[in-house]
Parts: sequence; C-alpha cells; structure tokens
Amino acid sequence: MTDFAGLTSVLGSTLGAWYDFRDLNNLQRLITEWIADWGPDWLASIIAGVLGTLGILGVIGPTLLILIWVERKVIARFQQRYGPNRVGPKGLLQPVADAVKLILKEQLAPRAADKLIFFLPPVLIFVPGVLIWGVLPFGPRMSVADLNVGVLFLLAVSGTTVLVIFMAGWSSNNKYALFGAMRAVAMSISYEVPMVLALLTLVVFSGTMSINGIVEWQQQEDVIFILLFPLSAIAFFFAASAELNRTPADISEAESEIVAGYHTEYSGMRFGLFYAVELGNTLVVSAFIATFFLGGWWLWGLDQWVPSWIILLAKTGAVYFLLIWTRGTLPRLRVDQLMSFCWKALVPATLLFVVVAFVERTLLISEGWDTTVALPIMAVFNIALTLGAIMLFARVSRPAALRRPARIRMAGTEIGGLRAARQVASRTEEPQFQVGGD
Amino acid sequence: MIIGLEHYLVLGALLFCIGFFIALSKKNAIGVLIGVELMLNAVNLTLIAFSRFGSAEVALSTQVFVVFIIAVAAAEVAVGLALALVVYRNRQTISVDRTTLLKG
Amino acid sequence: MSDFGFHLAFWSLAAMTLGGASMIMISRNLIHAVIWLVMSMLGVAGLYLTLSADFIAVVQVLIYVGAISVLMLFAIMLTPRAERDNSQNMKTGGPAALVVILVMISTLWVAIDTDWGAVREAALTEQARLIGESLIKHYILPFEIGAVLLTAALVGAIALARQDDEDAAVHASSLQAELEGDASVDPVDVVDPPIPSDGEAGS
Amino acid sequence: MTSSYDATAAMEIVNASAPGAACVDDGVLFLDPERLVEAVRTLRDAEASDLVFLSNLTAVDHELHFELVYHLQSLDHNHILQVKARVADREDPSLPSLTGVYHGAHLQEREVYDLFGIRFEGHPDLRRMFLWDGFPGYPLRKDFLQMPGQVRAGLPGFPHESEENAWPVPGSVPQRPMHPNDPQPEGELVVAEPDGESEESS
Amino acid sequence: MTMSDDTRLAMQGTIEALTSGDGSEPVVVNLGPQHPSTHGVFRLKVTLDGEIVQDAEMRIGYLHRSMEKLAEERTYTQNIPFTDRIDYLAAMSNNLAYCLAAEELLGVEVPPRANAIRVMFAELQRVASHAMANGTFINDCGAWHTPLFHMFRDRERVLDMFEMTCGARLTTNYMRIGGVAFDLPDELLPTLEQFLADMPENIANYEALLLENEILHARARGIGVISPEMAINSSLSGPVLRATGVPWDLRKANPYCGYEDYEFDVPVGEQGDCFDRFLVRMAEVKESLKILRQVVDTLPDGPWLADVPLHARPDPGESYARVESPRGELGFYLVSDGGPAPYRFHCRPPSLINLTALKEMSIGGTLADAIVTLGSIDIVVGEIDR
Repeated sequence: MTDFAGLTSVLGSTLGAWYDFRDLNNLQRLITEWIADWGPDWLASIIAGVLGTLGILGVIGPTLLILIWVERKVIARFQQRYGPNRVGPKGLLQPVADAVKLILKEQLAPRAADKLIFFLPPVLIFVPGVLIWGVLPFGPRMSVADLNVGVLFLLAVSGTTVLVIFMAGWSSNNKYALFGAMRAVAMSISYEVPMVLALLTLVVFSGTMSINGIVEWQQQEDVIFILLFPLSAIAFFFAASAELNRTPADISEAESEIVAGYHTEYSGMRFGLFYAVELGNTLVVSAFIATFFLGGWWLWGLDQWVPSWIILLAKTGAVYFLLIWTRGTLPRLRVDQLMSFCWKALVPATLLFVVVAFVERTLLISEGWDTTVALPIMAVFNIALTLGAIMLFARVSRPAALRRPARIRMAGTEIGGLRAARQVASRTEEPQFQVGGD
Repeated sequence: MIIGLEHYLVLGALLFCIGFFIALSKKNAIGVLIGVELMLNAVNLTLIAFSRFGSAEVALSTQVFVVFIIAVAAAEVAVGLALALVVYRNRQTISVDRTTLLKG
Repeated sequence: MSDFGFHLAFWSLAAMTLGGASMIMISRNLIHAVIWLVMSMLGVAGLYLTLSADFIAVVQVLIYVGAISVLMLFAIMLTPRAERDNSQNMKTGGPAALVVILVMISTLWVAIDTDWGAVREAALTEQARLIGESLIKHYILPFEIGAVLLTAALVGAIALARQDDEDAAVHASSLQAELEGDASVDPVDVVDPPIPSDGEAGS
Repeated sequence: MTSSYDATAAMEIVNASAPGAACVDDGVLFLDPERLVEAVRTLRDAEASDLVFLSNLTAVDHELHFELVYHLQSLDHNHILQVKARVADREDPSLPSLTGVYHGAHLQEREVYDLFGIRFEGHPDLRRMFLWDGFPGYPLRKDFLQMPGQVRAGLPGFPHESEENAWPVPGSVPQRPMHPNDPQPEGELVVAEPDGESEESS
Repeated sequence: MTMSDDTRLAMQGTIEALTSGDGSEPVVVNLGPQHPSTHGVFRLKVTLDGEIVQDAEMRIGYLHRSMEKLAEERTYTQNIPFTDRIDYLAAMSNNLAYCLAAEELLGVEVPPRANAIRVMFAELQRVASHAMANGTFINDCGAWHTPLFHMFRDRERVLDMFEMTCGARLTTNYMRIGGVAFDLPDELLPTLEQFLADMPENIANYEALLLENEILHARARGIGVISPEMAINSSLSGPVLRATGVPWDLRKANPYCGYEDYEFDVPVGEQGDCFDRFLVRMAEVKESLKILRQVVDTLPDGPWLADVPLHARPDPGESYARVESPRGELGFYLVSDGGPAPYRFHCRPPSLINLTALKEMSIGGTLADAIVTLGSIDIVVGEIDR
C-alpha cells in the first residue's frame, strides 16, 4: 500500500512496480525477467522485442484511427463544416468504416506496371514507419531501443522512405506517379540537409547523439531547445513537413497538378496503407519535434506528477495541431520555390546555427560559464539572431515579381482600351488597394 | 558451430568477387558503378570484422578507416554519376565499351 | 555469441547480402539492379550490427540506402529508357569470369587457411564518440583531406552535370525581363511585341 | 453607351487603302472575302475606326451562301461595327483567316470550321474543336441531316397557326423530323396538348 | 557536298536537337478530362521538359451538346432554359444576355422593376460566381479547400435566394423576354439585407487570410502574365482583361438594364498576372455589393414582366446583345427569318475565348504554373462546349 501511495508522490522516480503506469517499461521488464528465470536468453530478448513492437503498434494503431478523425474534424472546423458525424458517436467510427471500405475495394494494378516493385511499396513503407518509433523515448526509461546514435538512426531510417516512394512511383508506369516520385526524391534529398543540420545543432550543444540524452540535457539545464535554437526548430519543422509531403510542401502528391502523385495507381487498402503510414509519420514527426525542441517527456517537474508519456503525447498533439493548422491555411509552394527555399534559406541558416551552437558550447565547457546565467543570455541572443536571419532572408530572397506591390485601381469614368488604361495607370492618387511588396 | 572471423571473411570475399565480376562485365556505366560499390562494401565488411575480432587499437582504427572509405565512396559515386551523365550527353550512350573518347 | 538468435541473424543477413548482389548480376533492368543493391546494402548494415558496429551500421544505411542509391536512381532517370538496360555484358565477360574465379579462390584460401589469431574482446562502447575523437586527434590530416575531397567531388559533380546554360539562360533572362519590367514605367507602356502580324500568324 | 460605327465611314476607310474591298448594303458593311484581311487590318489600325477588339465571329447558313459575321469593337471610341462577308461555295467554302489580325479569332474560327465546314486559309491550327475528326457533316448547316421529302430541321411554325404545323395528335405519325437513328416510338405517342394562347402578363 | 551528306547532317542535327539539354525526353502529360483541377471535362495536353511547359494544347468538346443547333427548333421562350446550361455557374447572366438579345429583336420595352430585379440577380450571380472562381483558384494554388469552403458559404446564401425566388438554385430559368418570371417573394429582401450586412465582414476575413499570404503571392504573381495589347488582340474579356489594366466593363461601356443609374467602379489590375485576376475578382465582389445595396434601396414598384406574346414571331433581322457576365463579355447573336424559332442562335462564350491566350500564358512556366493560370482564367466547360 505504501507503493500505491508512491504513485502520487511528487518526489521520487518511478517505483519499478508493474502497476506503476508512469513507466510502462516496468511491466515489460517484469515479464522478461520472469521468462529469463526459466527460459533461454534469446527467448527473453525476442519476447522483449515483440512486446516493445506490440506496445508501439498498440499505441500507434488506435491513435492513428483517432487522429484521422481529429484531423478531419479540425480541418472541418477551419472550413466551417461539421466533419464526419454519421458513423458512431460524433463520427468517431468513421476511420474504421473507411478502413473497412478500403479493405473491401478491388485492388487494381496497371497492366504495364512493374509487378514485383509495384506490390512491394505499400508493405515496405511500413518498415521505416514502425522502426522510427523504436528510438522515441516515451519516458526516462521508456524506449524500445535507446541507441547512443539515436539521432543518426532517426535520420537513416527516415531517409529510406524516399526509396520506397520512388519504387511506388516508378513501378506504376504512370506519368503522374513518376512526377510525384521524382519530386518526392528531389525534395527528400534536399530537405534532409537542413534536417541533419538542425539536429546537429542540438547534438553539438548537448554533446550526445542519444535522443533520450537530449531530453535529459534539457531536463538537467531546465530549458527547452526551442528557446535556445528557435531557427533550428523552425527549420526542422518545415523540413519535416516537407519530408512528410504535407501542405505547403505536398508537391509530390499535389492533387491539383499530379492527381495523387506517387500513389495514383494504388487502390483499395494499398492506398490505405500509404495513407496510414503518412499519418503515422506525421504523428512520429510531431513526437520527435516535441522531443527535440519541446523537452519531450519532461515538463519542468510536471513529469513527476503526470506519467511522462502523457506529457509527450500532449506535446505531440500540440505540434500535430500546428501541422494541421498549416495544412488547413496555406497554399502549396512550387517545386523550384521549395528547392530554392531549402538550399538558399534553410541550409545557410541552420549551418549558421551549427556554428553558433559550437561557439556557445565551447564557452560553456571550455570557458566554464555558469549555465544558469549563460543559457538565458544565449537564448536571448539566439532568438534575436533568428529574427534577424528571418528578416534578412525575407528582404534578400524575395523574387523580383514580389518586390512591387500588387495594385488594384478604380477606373472611375475612364472606360475604354489602351488609352484609358494608360490614363488609369498614370493616376497618382492612392490605388484602391495595394498588397504585398517590400 | 561458432560464427567467427572466418565466416565474415568468406562472406566479404564472396561479395567482393560478385562486385568485381559485375564491375568487369557490365556494359552500362551505372552498372559498373554498382559493382564498384559492392566491392567497397565487401572491403568495409572485412574491416569491421577485423575490428570486432581484433585488439582494441585495431578496433578503433579500422572503424575510422571504414568511415573514410564510405566518405570516399560517396564522393566517387557523385563524380561517377556526373561523368556518366556528361558522357551520355555527349555520346548519347553510357555503355562503357562504346565510350572511346580517347580514341577519338 | 553462439546462441540461436545470432545464427539466425547472421545466416539470413548473409543470404540477403549475397542474394541481393547476385540478383544485380542477372537483373535485366537497371532500376531493379539498384533496388537489389539496396537490399544487399541493408544486409551489410545488418552484418555490421552483428559485429557490434552500430555507428557504422547507421552510417551505412544513411549514406548507401538514403543517398547513394537515390543518386543512382536519379542518374538513371536522367538517361533515356534505352539506357536502363542492364542485361548487356561486355564481350570480355569470359576472361573476366576467369579472373574473378582466380581472385575468389585465392581470397577464400587466404581467409580460411590463415590463422588470424582472432581475439574476442568486449565490443567498443560509445563508438561514435571514440571515432569522432580519434578523427580529430589522430587522423586530423586524413580527415581534412577527406573534407577537401568531398568538397572537390561536390564542386566537380555540379560542374560536370550542369547543362549548357545557353538556352536556359536565354529563357531565364526573357522571363526575368517579362517579370521585372521596370518599376518606373507603367506596365501598359511596356509594349510587348506579340501582336501577331500576317506573316507569323498566331503561334 | 456603345454606339454603332457608321458603316459608310468604315467603307470609306477601307476603300481608301483597298479600293473596292468594301461596300455597304442596307446599312451593313460587306467586305470582299478576297481582301478581307487587308480590309480588317485597315479598320483595326485606322485612328478613326480603331476597331481593335474582335468581339464576336460567327457564321450564318443562308442556304445559298454562308454569311460570316464579325463584330468589331473599338474600346477607346466605344463603338461597334458589324462586318459581313459572304461565301457562296457550299462544297468547299473557304475564306482568309483573321488570326493574323486578331489573335482572338483563333478559337472562334476553329469553331466555325467545326460546325459549318468553312475553311479559313492561313489559320495555323485549323482542326475540328468540339466534334471528333471524321465526324460526318457540319451540324450547323441547314442541310445537316436533311430528311427525305424536304422536311428540314427547324421549327416551321406554331401549332395553332396552320394545320400542318399542328402538334401531332395521339396515334398519328409525328411530323416533326426525327433523327434516323432514333428508335421509332412504339404504341401510342402521348403528347401533351399545347397551352394555347394563354399569356403571362403583369 | 552530296545530297546524301546533306540529309545525313540534317538528321544528325535533328537528333542532336531532340537529345540536347540534360538528355531528358519531353513528356506529354494529359491534364484531364478527368483530373482534380480542370474544372470540368476539360483536357489540357501539356508537353513538359522536366517541369517546364514547352507546349500546351487544349482538347475540348467533351460536353458539347450542340445547343446552337437545338435552339433552332425551339421558340424564343423555350430557348431560355438552354442558356442556364451554357454557363451553369452564372445562369442568371446567361438568361439575361439571351433575353436582351431577344428583346432587341422583338422590340420589347422592359418595365423598370424588372430591370432592377435583373440587375439584382445578375450581381448576386456575380458574387456567387466569383466566390467559386476565387475559391477554386486558391485550391489550384494548393490550399487545402479552406478558402473554398468559406467562399462557398457565401455562394450557398446566394443560391438560397435564387431558390426562394424561382425554385431553382443552379439552372434558374428566371429571366423572361420582357422581364422576369416571378416577382420577388416577400422573404427575399430581408434575406438580402442580412446578406449585405454580413458580407463586408466575410470579405474582410478573406482579405486577412489571403491578400498578404506570401505563399499565394509567390505562386500567383508574375505567373500567366499577358500584356494589355495581347489581351485585347486575343479578345480576352472580363476580369482577365481588366487584370491587365484595361478598364473595359460592359456595364459601364454599354449600360443595359439601367446600370447607368447605379454608382459603382471598375477595378483594374496592373500586371496582368494570376494574382491580379484574383484581386480584380475580389474587388468586383465589393462593387457588386455596392450595386446590390443601391438596387435594394431604389427598387421600383410596378409590373415585372412586359406584355410579350409567348408565341412571338419577330420580324426578320438580327440582334447582338452583350452583358458583362462574371467571366467576361457574354454575347448572344440572334438571326430571325420571321419564324417562331431563331434562324441562327449564337453565343459568344467568354470562357472559350479567354482560353485563346492560355498557351501563350503557360509556355515557359512550370506545370504548377499552368494549373494556376488555368484556374485564374476561370472557365466553365458548359460554356466552352455549349
């Protein structure tokens, strides 16, 4: 019973008892230890792996179903609609109904498709989608694999998705799909660079490549990284949403241009798998943004009161909402614009912050500055630098066509052709309205 | 049977030979590049095996060596593919046997 | 080391690696060949993991699967369809096979026959940190040379692959001129010539 | 208010540069098809007429000849001029294309070609637009799908006006021409009685 | 040099020309007739080099119903429903243009109340049509339906008003030769008042969301540019023409239905690009609301339909009447031979003629630009094909 009282304790770490739901790892450890008592080692490790995977799938699966509903509801609110409200209470069962419908649909394959490569991608795309969850720390000791090269693992695994997308697009033998695939590949290669650089900032500053180490660093120094390196956070957010093919960077499945991009030819549940993985990736990227830049499972001591994984889920939800928000309000950028934004804006800016992080790290470690004083100063400096960099970029990189404001004039009594047009254009008074421009 | 160093060495040797054969026999320039990549991977595999089954200082230096090899391989692929593109643009083919630039 | 799981991992990864490599030899389509190459690379990455070299394994996935294979696919897509044929072999395939078999026999003989005196110490921990430290302490000169090489490769690849800019530049400048105009001149005054005359009717 | 440009003034402008290319008949300017392009370009470029905007281009089948109708508009002077040209050849009617003068004639001439079969010499891309290549006939010609017995497409008169215009009574053979591919009605043809003279008024 | 050498060199030159550049082959991509953003069954055959449009060719006719032929077999009154289906997003404007042409032929005087009602519904139709045009335009720029749905809300309210007036929402068949079919229902004016009261805030919302949106600027500005000279020469009309800076609006230039009595202004753009077209439409909605306010305030009493016989036989002659439809200059050219049905019935379709310059606008841009350009022209396939 004292153990039970400990559940609500504000002091201690987790108890290690199986019913302590603040750290679900306890339960797994209990089971594996029990197996290790009577069985061989390999059985225990396999069972541990299976349990971890099942745990992840058990979290992702239902969350995905709910998130589809959430996304549709939220987008519907943005668009002054009701959203799904027919199947189940408040339409909650709509994703299930959709899934059932997709499973029952006929699965077509184009005759000219490259059969083997066409069938593989919907399955293969699941592999990185699930693997990537393995290194996400849900709590101090709650990750399936706390690799000491976790950040690299994350980048490596997420980089393989593009290959699957290419396979899907190329094997469909469809021009839209091929366009989508090529766009996705080009985008993915480009945006991996700012993503790596943004994470390199954190790695350099915190001195660890373990993801849990980064969270613990934030906990130890009582600061979240978005305050220290806001530009890296912004760059990571944008690069991640580009890798996820979400608006404003959803060019690889831009419906108004190339129908559905690389999965144009996939029907039925094959499309459903792409869709599910895309949503799952969105969720995992939200979780990683929350982990890297918002402190992950830690929240200024609240993690002693509330199970850490609930804190992480709450932060993930906040980032996810931000992703839905951008999706609901922004138009899409063009391919060349996205590329030039990546190479001309994000890469230099994140590179700058890698250098900044290196200098500040040196100041903290070699010069031995007091972190309680130095960190706030650095945060203020970095935020100012970020604002400066954004403003500089906005001034310098604006295309010529956007420099001049777009003006609407009123013709008044001048009605006619070119002569009247010249007279209207030569008027000096303020135009009716004028938007944009420097 | 205990899986030891020899297993990895044999595996590396086989992989190297497959890569070698591909590099020698394929007409397509990109195919040749693939073969070269396989050979480099075989070498890396051997090195890492030595790193695992060697003494401590060997362990570290082989891994560093592998890092260098991977970096050089990346550079090689980039330049090689660019070359293949240029060759294609000038000669309308990337078959290595028909690319006889020096013969004129 | 000797347990069942390890055996399973080694043999399946070895099969994956060699199988993928062999499929490259026989696949007729270059894109298939690249996909088999990826499979082979993933197998090698898995083998690195069985050798407790997790840093190298992750780097392998990151660079080979994430970058090099995609680069190859890009290069293949930039060449026309006819050049995606991987089935043609050199006429010198026979002698090549002979050489390869000789190399294989000798390497296998060396690999099996030599007493390597393998020691099995505990695997390195914190490899990333160790490698990093040794890179910038002991191997600083090679490291810098490698950096220069990569930069040179980057610049060289761009210089090689850049297309002749003539028509692109003409297009860009005309587009630019069209877009920019001159802020001081009224847009209506910027007389475009495209009113068709009889000779070049329409377009 | 858009005024009508005086056809006589337009004729003078045209005839000044191309004598005899234009004539006025009943207040309508007719142009010589041979010199159409020249005449229209003169009308477009002359300061007084300034007919820079091709508002409308269409054709009318007058059985004996095709009449091409052009509505030319001056935006600055705000006047409109209706110009006509006649083509008599029914087998292979052709006319110079105005695409060299007005780019806007491009699609309208294609439409006329598609539906009337009038060829426009010098049109850069004269293909059928709405109907597929090889469609039999030109639908807007009055003799398209002409029935045996001189029954023509079109509404000859109101039912109440004469016996032969009357709506078919149930059981009788419908007199209105039908497409030969239409299925013949089986059994009794039920046709609603017309409303008669009832008029809506305020 | 022998002839065969010449030929060989020419062939070599052709091969080099075909394979120059980065060695990629031009790809022909069909946008439509079944495609998410072609606004109906419209097919654009685009030849692409990479992402750059080298050639754009439109294929139309998928919705061709030969209305001009059908109309020759129907009386003048029976033809009004056809005009609904020509431009099904602006049925009122099409009704109006046709009725004006028929009235000119028949010499009918329209009562003042009918004119005011016609103006009211033509302007309501413009609000609805521009809402649709701008919404789908933003969608073509890649927004995820949000502006579209907001603008659809306004359109719904307009369609509700159509429904309460004439029972139909889309194909209204409301105008008659000599006036309108029914008088306004009692509940219309309060609804319209409420609509006019709510719209300024809605428009302010759209402007806040869209006008300073940098991505929208980047996507739409400097894209699909056309010069005023070229626009006039290509017979473009409506917002596409006005966006180039040419202040040509038939409501001002050739006022019909008493437009000269209402105060409103003609917004014109400057650059002639897609964004200017969008802005002109946004501004035109405001002007339409201004007109609507005045119509409501000065709505005269009296008859709403002149005394025109249903079985009218106009004298032989011809008429050409034009209105400023939401898409541009919509004209009807009628020829009468004295019979009960028009001898020739021709519609000048602004959607079709505005497409004349589509090729010139999209060549040299990217595929995405071509889609945005097409969206900014605001076509209705029913009107293109008729």
